[in-house]
Amino acid sequence: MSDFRAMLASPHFNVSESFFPNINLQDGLNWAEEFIQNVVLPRLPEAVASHFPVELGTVLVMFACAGIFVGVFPLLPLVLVLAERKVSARFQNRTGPMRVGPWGVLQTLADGVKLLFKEDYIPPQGDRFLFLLAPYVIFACSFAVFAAIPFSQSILVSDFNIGIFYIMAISSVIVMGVIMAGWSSNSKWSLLGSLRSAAQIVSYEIPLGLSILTIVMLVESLSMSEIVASQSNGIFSWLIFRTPFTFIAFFIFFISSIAEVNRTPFDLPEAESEIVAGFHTEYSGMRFALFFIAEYANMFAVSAIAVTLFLGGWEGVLPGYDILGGFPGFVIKSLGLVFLMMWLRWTLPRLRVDQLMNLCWKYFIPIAFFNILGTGIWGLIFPEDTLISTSISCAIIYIGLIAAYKVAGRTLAQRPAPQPS
Amino acid sequence: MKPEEIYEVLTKQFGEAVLGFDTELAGDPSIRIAPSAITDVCQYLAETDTLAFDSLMCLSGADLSAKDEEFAVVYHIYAMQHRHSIVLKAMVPKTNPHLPSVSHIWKTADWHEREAYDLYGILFEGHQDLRRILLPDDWDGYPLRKDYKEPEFYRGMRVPY
Amino acid sequence: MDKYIRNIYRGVYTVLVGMRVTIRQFFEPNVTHQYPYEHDYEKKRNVREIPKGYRGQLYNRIEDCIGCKKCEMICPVDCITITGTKLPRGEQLWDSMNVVHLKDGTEVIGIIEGDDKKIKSEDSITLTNITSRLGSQEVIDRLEPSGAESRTATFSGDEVSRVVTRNPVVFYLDQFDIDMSLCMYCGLCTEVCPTECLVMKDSLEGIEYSKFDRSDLIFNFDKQEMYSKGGTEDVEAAD
Amino acid sequence: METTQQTESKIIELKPFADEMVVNMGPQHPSTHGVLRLELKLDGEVVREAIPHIGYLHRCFEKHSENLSYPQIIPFTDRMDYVAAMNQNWGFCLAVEKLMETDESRNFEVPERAEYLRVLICELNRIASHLLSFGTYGMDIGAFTPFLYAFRDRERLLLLFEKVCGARLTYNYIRIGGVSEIIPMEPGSIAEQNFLDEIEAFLDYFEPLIDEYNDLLTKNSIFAERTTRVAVMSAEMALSYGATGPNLRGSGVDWDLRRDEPYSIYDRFDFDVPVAVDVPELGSVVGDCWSRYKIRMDEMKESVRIVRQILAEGLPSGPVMADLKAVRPPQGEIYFRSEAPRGELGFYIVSDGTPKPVRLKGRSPCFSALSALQELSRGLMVADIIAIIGSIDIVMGEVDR
Amino acid sequence: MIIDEKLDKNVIVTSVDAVANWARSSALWPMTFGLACCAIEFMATAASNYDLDRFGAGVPRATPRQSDLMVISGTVTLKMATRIRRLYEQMPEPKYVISMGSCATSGGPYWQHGYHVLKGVDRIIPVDVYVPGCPPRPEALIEGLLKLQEKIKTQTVAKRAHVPFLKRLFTKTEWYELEGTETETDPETPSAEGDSAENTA
Repeated sequence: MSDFRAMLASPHFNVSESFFPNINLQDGLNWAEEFIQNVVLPRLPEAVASHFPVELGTVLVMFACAGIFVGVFPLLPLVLVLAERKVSARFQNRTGPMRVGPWGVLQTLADGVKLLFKEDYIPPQGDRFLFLLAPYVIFACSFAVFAAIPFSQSILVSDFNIGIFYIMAISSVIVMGVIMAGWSSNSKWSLLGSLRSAAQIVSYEIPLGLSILTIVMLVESLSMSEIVASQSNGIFSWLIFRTPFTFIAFFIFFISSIAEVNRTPFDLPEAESEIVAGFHTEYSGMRFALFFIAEYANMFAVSAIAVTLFLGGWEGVLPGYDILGGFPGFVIKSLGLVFLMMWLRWTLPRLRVDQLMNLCWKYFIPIAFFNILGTGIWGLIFPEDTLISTSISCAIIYIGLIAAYKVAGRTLAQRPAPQPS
Repeated sequence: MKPEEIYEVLTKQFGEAVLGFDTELAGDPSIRIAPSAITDVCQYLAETDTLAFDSLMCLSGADLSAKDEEFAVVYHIYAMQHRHSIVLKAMVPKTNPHLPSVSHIWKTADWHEREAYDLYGILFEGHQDLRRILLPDDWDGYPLRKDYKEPEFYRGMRVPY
Repeated sequence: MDKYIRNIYRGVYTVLVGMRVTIRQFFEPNVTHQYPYEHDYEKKRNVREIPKGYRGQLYNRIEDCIGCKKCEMICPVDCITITGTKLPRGEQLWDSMNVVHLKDGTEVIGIIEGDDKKIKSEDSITLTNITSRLGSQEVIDRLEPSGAESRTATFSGDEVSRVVTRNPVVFYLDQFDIDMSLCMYCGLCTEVCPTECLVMKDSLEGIEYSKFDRSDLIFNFDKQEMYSKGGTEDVEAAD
Repeated sequence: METTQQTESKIIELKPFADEMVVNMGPQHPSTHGVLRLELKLDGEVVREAIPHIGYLHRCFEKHSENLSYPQIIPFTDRMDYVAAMNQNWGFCLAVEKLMETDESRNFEVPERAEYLRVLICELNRIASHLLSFGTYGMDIGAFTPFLYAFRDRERLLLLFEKVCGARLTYNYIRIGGVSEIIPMEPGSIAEQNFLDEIEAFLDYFEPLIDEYNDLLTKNSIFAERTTRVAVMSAEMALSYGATGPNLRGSGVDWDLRRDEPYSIYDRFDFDVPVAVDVPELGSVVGDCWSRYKIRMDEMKESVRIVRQILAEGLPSGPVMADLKAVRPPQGEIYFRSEAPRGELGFYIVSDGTPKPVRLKGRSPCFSALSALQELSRGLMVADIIAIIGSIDIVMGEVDR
Repeated sequence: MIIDEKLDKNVIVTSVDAVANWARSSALWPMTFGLACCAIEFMATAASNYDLDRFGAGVPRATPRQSDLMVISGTVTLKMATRIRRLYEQMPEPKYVISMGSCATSGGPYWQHGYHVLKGVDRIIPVDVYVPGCPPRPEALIEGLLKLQEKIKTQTVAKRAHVPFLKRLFTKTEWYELEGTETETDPETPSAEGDSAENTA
């Protein structure tokens, strides 16, 4: 135990990396074996260690990891739901849940248990099979996304070389689930909601993909860990600041991803004041809970992806130091984006369907194309990411923001728009 | 314009159809109009420039007494431009209450006439969509009539306390 | 193109302005009244008192009720049912009395000495024949020295808030029911009550009386018990 | 009367051969403001026709009033427009008082103090009503937070009402011949001073918040997109449908009964009547949903102004109730209208000299305004229907009575 | 959740009861559903100053399928009564009803001459708690909610399995079967409140 204490006492202690030795991440089997060899065996008594079945242990470790993954991530939405209720309560000068558990911390647990004990209703005239399948499709897809997100250098389920492509592919399957839910419910509101959702998600995939494309062009890889690795030189090497175009791309990506996860101002598929509850109007009990959980899991997932792509992933603010880095840093950054989503949700009204499409097709997609063009040109001018290119980029972003605030603000806000035709 | 002047204008224009001018009771004086002529009178009131009654404030049916033989249909009309108002009253027999609709002159009358039909059973001829508005379609009787008795049951639900 | 950029600018700007409004509220203290105030930390902040004069549950202080039926007459929804028998002419359950409301909220019932019932603020009032003493210990303590027999007390003018005359009771109340499930809480009945015995509770107990059964919302204010004691229960309690 | 130039409403072209879907919206629907039911004929998201069905809250107000005496009717008027019950009380009392004034033998006049209290409390009630309308409109459009902010501020107003009349929503405060004395407030007493101070404190707190709400919702570009150029109601259409109050002023007609036919003591106060104008930077034209909504936001400021004038003057001393033996209007009939928060509230009373009216009709502003919905909503989208309902600000209790 | 009828109160049932009742009572999601004046007070209760969310009841669901609690907030007219009955049927078990205010409880002020008012919502659906007031203050509604929570905590799962929920509650009030009210299995109008209402055009 003494070496363990010494390790804890050392100034450069990093929890994730000391328990998960820095080895080849791609090979899970190797990793588990190394884990047994390097972490478990030295801590066991001599007699046990010599007879320890390493192969079995390896498998057990892998199962344990999978168990942690499957067990922990569904809990995440529970926390997020509570957080959402508390945060919204703060925004509205309320207290939020207070009576269930101390300060209401058990509220979502109670909600979950209640939904579990609730009658399960299946519309007799609907398509029974699809109705039953839809929540699982959505649930499974939203959790499958987590498989490719690198939470830390070593906490990563699978490091595909096409990671971001996989994420895009899986997350667009969610819309299938939504349409299935809407169609099979045999309710007009559900149908309206699901079709709204289909149009919305399909449209917003495009600016989303195009924004990712700017990143891929710069990094020249689809692998999530390589994308993160390319941002390892502190905050100014984060891809959001790498070029002025990725700065814009970040906002397009973030807003489009809000639309992807159906949150206000893009919550048309479940717009409560218009189409009752959208595609899950007819769902009750645990099936509804699956939608609910999936929504919040999705919310965290897109934030995590945005952090990975633009905000340096697990890399810290300064190179070599662990400020906002590692697993805690990654989670903090993601939760920050989640908070931003909540903030937007509790501030903004909802768009209309045609305006939603306008925003996507008239604003986001052209700008995203412009970004790609710009990133290409930038890549021609600065083939290597150097100090000069970063400084120029940051200067342009800074000057642009100042200009927008001061100059454009004054001229654009005062001059009246032309009369609407 | 004062109600008396309007009354004079109307008698000049319509003669027989204007039945009288009630001023003896307290409150607003009203002009009694023959039910059959109500549309013409209203049309005239709305379209003449000196009168220009452009808004119908209120249209109400009234059953003034159980002993009366007639329902009253009362029109409160206002002219924004000249800022004068007038009360028209048409008496329709209880046995067959009907009179022409004014809903094409003022669209306010659309729902107000439906309401008068709903609660009094007064038929407005020429109304495009005269059906019950407040009560359900399968309701029996006209509840604001003085001789109305509330039903014992409606669709299996007991109505009285 | 000009309009295009302006739209983008306006969109971003107004969203940011709105976000500024909400984030400012994020750091404001909350306004929630943590009813029911179970914990001390909840009581300390944001307790909302029920204002004086709130129209809560109807309550009849039946010992003051003279059965005049004014409340039954004025009630727009007929939720008060009173049946009473008028006593034969000349008979009455008790004499006319005065109720002196003191400023600290207590009430003393008795007969004011002298013919002049009009109270001026500087005058002091002497009550004789006090039949009931409701209120704080202080008043009771003051009464004790004067002896239970005479039951007389004197109050100075600053103490007294108002004096109400309680008419002689000529009605024998058989039933005084209020169906709170029909009541529309308009307060008309309490205004017409001559003895101010019909009141609406302006406290939490006047609003916290939800029931599992609707018939529990009919409240009987029964006088029978009082009659059996000949209207002297208060006197006994005083002794 | 002035009207401004109208522009075409946004109309989406209908495809002639598309399938029609009939959808029922309501009576239980989050944003139909109660129990309005709409029968929507949809072509995808586009509404071909929206037929309103009302009567789900028909509580037989007129039947009740024929069976009750005049003072007993006042609590029932509370329940007509339960959001602005003070104004309903007042409208009814004004009509009865007008009818009683015609009987010269009575020599009957509402005391000065009562008039001031009425204006004071009704303008506060107007603020409360408009706040609710603002909040629910925000919620209809999808912003939840303005709703809670509006209720937070409204709660402070309700506390004031509670202190003056003992109820939060159904006040029964304004009576025929004055105001209620159920909670006595002597002229010049500490209670009165506290009450006025609390109102002042509320106004100081609330006035800057109106601008904040404008920042949060009114000027928000998403909100503006949703509501501008949607369901444009021209001045002629508004007049023809009998839309009144903020809906009429939102169509550019400069008309307010408080100024143009001053009743009570409104001629003593200095206030503006907000009328809709084109707002090009937000894309709003006269008569659209945004204009109607904006009128309400501006009216709150005007109400604050009126209340401040009363506070500056102070309440006159004197009684609050006229010396009335019994409320028994002479035989005759009256139609009297007053400016409630939702428009012209008229009461048509036929009296035969007995303590009970023969006929009482409440002409509710929402009833007339709602009848325009069918025409307004043609060719718009489902989301716009919500925007229209919110912008004409209906209260079903008043529509159905 | 399948619990045998024969299963009496034993350790398992008791602990399942405890968990289920705790969860049910502390997550009563109300239906977004307002009728009249009381709806405004209901909204005020849900708003910042009283905040129903404190009790876990602050997730108003627009669809009956996901709601547990129906607050009858206002006058129930005869035209609306069939809809309320239907909404109640559309709610999945367990479901609870709070009758808020005089009108919902017994017709309230409209009981005498209200020819179109249902005199008490308990004539069409079973009511758990009656909250008096016209309209009740938010405090009164919260108190009613707390009473309902207490009531839920006395219920048991075993009992629920073999005694129909409705029947158990019907013992005290009259039940009037609505003729012409379609049940959920009606093929014409299968879905939630939106298109459940009949087409009267």
